[in-house]
Amino acid sequence: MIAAIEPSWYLLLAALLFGIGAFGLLVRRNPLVMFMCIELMLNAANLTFVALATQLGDINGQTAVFFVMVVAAAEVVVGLGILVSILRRRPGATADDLAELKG
Amino acid sequence: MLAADTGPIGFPILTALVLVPIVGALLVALTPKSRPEIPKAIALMASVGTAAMSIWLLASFDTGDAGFQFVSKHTWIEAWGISWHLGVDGISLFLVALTGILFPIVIAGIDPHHDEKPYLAWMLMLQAGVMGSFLSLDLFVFFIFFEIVLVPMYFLIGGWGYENRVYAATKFFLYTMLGSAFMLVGLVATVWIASDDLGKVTFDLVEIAEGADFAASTGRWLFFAFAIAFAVKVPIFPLHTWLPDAHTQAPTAGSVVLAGVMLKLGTYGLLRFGLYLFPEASYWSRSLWLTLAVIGIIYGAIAATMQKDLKRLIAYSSVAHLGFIVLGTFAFTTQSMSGSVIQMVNHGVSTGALFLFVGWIYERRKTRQISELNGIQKVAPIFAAGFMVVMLSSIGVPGLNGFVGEFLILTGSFLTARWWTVVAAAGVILAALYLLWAYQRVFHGEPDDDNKNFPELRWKEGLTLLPFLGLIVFMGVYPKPVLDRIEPSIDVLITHVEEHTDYVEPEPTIVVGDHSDDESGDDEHGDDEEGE
Amino acid sequence: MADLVWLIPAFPLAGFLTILFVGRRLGDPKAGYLATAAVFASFLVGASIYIDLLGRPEEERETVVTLFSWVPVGTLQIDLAFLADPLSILMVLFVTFIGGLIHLFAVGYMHGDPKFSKFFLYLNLFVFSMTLLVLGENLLVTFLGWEGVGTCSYLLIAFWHTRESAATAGKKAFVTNRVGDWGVMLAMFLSFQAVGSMSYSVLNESAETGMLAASTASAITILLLVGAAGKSAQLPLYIWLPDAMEGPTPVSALIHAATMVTGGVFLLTRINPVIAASYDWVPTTIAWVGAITALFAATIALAQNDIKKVLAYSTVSQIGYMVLAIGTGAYVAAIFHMVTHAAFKALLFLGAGSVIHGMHEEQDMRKMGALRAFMPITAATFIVGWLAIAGVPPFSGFFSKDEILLFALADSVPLYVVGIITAVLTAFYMTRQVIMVFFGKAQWTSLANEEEAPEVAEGEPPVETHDAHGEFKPHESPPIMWIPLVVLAGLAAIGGIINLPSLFGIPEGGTYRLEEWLHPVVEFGEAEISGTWAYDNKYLLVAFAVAAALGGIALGWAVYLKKRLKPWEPTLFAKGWYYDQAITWFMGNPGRKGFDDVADFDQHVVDGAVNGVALAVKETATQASERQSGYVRRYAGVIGIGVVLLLGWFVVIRGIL
Amino acid sequence: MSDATFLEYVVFFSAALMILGGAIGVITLKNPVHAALGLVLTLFGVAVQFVAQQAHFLAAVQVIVYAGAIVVLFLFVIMLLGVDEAMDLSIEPIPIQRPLAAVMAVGIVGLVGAAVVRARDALDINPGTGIDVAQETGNNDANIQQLAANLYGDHVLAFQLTSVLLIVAVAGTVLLTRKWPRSGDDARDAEHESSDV
Repeated sequence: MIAAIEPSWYLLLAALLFGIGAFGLLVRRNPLVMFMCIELMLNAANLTFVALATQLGDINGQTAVFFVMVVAAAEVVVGLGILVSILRRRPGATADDLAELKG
Repeated sequence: MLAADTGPIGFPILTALVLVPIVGALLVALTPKSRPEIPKAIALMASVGTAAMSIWLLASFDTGDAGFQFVSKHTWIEAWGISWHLGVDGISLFLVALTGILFPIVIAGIDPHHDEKPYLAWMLMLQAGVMGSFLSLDLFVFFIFFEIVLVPMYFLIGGWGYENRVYAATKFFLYTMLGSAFMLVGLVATVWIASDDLGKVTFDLVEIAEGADFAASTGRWLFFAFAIAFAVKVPIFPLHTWLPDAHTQAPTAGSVVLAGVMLKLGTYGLLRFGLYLFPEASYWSRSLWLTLAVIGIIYGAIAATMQKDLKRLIAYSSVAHLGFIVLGTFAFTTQSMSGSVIQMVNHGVSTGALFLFVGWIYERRKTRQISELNGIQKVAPIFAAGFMVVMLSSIGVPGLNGFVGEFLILTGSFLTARWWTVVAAAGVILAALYLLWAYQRVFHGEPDDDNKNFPELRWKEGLTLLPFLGLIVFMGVYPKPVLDRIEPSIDVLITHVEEHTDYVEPEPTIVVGDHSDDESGDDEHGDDEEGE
Repeated sequence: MADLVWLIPAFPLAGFLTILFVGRRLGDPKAGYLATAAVFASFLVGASIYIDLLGRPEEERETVVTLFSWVPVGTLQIDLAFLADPLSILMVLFVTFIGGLIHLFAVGYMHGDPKFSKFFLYLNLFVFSMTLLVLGENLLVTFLGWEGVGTCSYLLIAFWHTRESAATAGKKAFVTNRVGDWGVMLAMFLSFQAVGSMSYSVLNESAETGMLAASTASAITILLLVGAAGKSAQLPLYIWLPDAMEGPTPVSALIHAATMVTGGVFLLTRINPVIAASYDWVPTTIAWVGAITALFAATIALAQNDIKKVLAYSTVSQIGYMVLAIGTGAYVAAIFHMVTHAAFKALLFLGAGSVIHGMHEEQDMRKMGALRAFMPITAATFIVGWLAIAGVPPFSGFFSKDEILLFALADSVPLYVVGIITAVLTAFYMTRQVIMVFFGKAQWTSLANEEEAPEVAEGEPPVETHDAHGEFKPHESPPIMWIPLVVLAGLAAIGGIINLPSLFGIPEGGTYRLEEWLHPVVEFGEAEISGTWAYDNKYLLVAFAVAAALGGIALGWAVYLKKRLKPWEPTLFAKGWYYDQAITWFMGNPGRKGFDDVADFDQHVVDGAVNGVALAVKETATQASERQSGYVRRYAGVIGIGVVLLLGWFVVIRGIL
Repeated sequence: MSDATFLEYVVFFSAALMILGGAIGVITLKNPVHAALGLVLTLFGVAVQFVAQQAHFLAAVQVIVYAGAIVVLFLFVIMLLGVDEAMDLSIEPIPIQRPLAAVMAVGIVGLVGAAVVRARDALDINPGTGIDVAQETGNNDANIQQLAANLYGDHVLAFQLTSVLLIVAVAGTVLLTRKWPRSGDDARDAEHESSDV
């Protein structure tokens, strides 16, 4: 028998983690740190997946986590690539400096 | 009404009429830049082929048959009841033929001056769009073609037009799109509501028109959704202001096509998708349309009189002429509606030719301002004579084509819309005023230094003009073959309206030769009988 | 033979087409001869049809020749069909004969003009249209000719289009005629609505059998009267005709005197049963329109100094007589006067043309005088025309005018009074003209050396190969010009024989020939006057008419030749009662301003609304786009708030809780 | 379901502490290097939670890929670009951004938390096919085998596509970060640009 801890505890934990990540995304200006916040939010989602997979007894939840990780890896790779090329041109730029889409 | 698959011959000619220009356009677009002569050859082949097919269509059209002929029907999207349904009847026949004939002339006769390849591709695309709009008997297919037409025209005006072309092209596109938005909503709603009556979802025009019976209030809303789109396209006052800009800024070929066939999408649409689909609503709202039409006739003529730009003047004259067509359409008599249909063709021919002349004037003098032109008749008498004939046709001098349509429209309208007709007939006076005044200022008088070397009509131009002049004279002198083909379809349409409303087409009050009539007759004889 | 009636318009059409394609190659003067031959060929066809009809019993003198179905839609079936009946054949005869003579004259008159062949192109087209007008079997074919002659008139008035005034006059003629055409078109529509046809036979038959309601008949008549007022230059639409004198003189003679302007009278005669079926006030209106026009134009003619303007106003006045005759039911008299007027007015115009030609394009009568010695043939023929129009017996005008006055008196006394006053004025102003041009002192010698000669040397379009201009001297015109004059003078002199009244022992059988001939056509509408006071006292009326003519002549003689009396030429008359000026002013100022206002309204209000909407959208979009700060964190924040709201909706509102 | 043992609570709460502590570290530490270290802490905490729920394979991947590869990548980029200087967190250039963030964070946590708390009894336990657990099956690789069967069975196409995704991501990153010659022989460059864009 697994998971003696009630799944809702995990869900609450995931919600907190997600909230912190989202808050950080909004308040931090360093694009790298913003990326990390996104990772936090993804992990919150992963935590939820695993918790619910356990509760529902469905392995598909864990498979989804696997895919999330792959996508997260790809996203980090591309995102950091973009960051590198941006910061190479404008060293020290914060997210607020990249406002070319201003209307 | 629904014949078998392709019509009397095995060859799906209507599909070919649409596809040949499309294929031509694609081929033109695919030719390499290094061989500039190939696109022209392909474009000519495609358009001449289309012309040949449309003439063949004219020749083999069954004159007495009121229904759709050469029908081509293939299921396209079964779930939504959409089918590739093409057909031609007396109402669309001559518009199709005009579309077929006009394009090769324009392609061969008018030089775009730059970027010929995309120009030709857009022209062919435009032809396919117009052709498809006239032939479609499926609401969905019609809508697609109706919208496709905008794109090539937008690029033709924007790419090959004059100084204000971008403004004009944008205005044209947005204005027409706005109307089409209403139509799209109306179209979907129509199909949806009709599916209750029909028991299935279908976009087929004939099935909906014959099978569905809209409640009065519903039908009126739907009709107006359609009518707004067509009213913009026609254009009916007060939705006309895109037209002068578009005409003035369009390249010559664009103006010719715009006046020649594109504006007729609106009037044709009113007949085919307004009256046929929603007879009750169109009959109910006829006073509105008649009034707007008459305002358009007078207002367009007055506005034309005061224009300083020759091309703009002719554009406003189109507003007036199309007012006649709308008047005839909503007068609901055989004469007026046949007149409207024939007037669509006639206006296309004569106004198209007028735009040709303005284009040639611009090529020679690099101006369209009336004040900068004078005395041209002295230095270029043949040029002036050609303009004169076309102008007289536009004024509506009997014996030339413009008269036949106007006369039939007014005669027919007089039966059901007397006072509107009385005012509209005054538009004939104004037509003489603005065109003759413009002619006097441009052609009469002693040419000044700028105009005294005005070149005479060239051979190529003369050859381009020849078909127009031929049609102008032929249609004016012997319109019977045309009228014979139009009338059965119009009769069917009027019967359709009569079935769905309490309208009865008026008969002449007295039939001479039938002396069994009460001698005293009805003394009031109808002075107030048909009026509103 | 009557089946060949289509040949009548076919010849001028063939002439037109030939000149259209090879006219320039034919050149001067062959193109002119070709055109003339075409018109005379039509005359010959017309004459043989006339003989053919003459040989038939009266009720069979009507043949309809249908060429093809022209505009067939539903119940409206209009054929391109010709009606050969006494009226149309009579019209054809005088149109083609006088037209042919004028063509001949024009060959000489237009000699040397660079657009010689084009002139005859238009002339043949005109004759073609005119024959269509008179031969039409239905209103629409007539209207085809009606508009055709109008168009030719426009082209020919503006023939010397480099002259601003000529171009303007042409345009004015066309547009004014269009006002009349509006009436004709509405009449056609009404006819179709009432009887389902535009054919004269159907329309007239329905009127004769009484099936046509009086209200409809009245409306048709009044609308056609509007058309006739336009084409036949009656009040209030006469204004184009005086200006039309800008055209070459043969045009004035052919179109604006002899043929086209009588189209309205012809049309009203054609539908005489409809007029008869109208309310009583309708013919009265017609009569008064004619009478007032006749008097009005005659007063204006009193004070004109342009040789052609006098004749133009005289034409308006004389057509007024014809309309007056129509109104009083004197259709035969109207046609009779039309024929005689065609002869003598064409003669007068051609004479004037000859004078102008001889005077090197001088048209001002004050600069003429004593020309009879230099232009004897022109002078002699002109004098015949003068006597004819003045109504001196036995010249043709006397008989026709007398008939009209007789019917006028039978109808009402005021009409007769107006008619008689007009007759006096006519005799007076024609006398004035003849004296100013042919008698008195030569006014041109003094001018010749000072200013006139160099001006002529510059050359108006029809440049004649004159002698050197060092010495100014009027000269007689070449034979090709005076031969038509002589023929026309003969007609003007003896033209009355076609309809002699039964007066003074004129032999039985010779009287009222025209009336007999036209009887089947006008049978229904013709007024019956025998038994009226006027009829019984017709000798007295003849005396009055002769007295009026001679009185007018004597007065003119006294004033202008003997200088016993001071000429009375008020500016009001010279300016045409300021009627034309008023209209021109109105069109030029408030009218033009109104048109401008409409154009401005379109530009600023209608289009302004469209652009306003576009502008509003643009403004809104600009405002909205400023909300787009570009800060990705702000965007994320807004998304986050959206997420919270969505969650709130699911959790709180939808009540998962 | 048996009640949780004390040890399990210890594991859960200490891991939760790691997770939240690391997360707060990420968003509060000024130096990005420190923030990255906070992230590592969180990731390890999550890995622990995975282990606690018998998701051994995911826990391993979490440590290897996330804590290992991704965080290293972060650090690498920080070092590469030299952006490891501290940033002043007391200023906020965008007005009302922080209250907005606070509202959002509290809103999400509150609403999700409320939903979870209210719905804790509503969920069925184990309605699915069940998850193999090593202790029960006696097979130490039970989790991996079950996941593999699911991945290569039901989700094989998606699995294939992830490989495409990774290749595209790698190739795209290479293209993005490569330094293109700015000037020089234009013709060749232009051709280069056009063929690549």
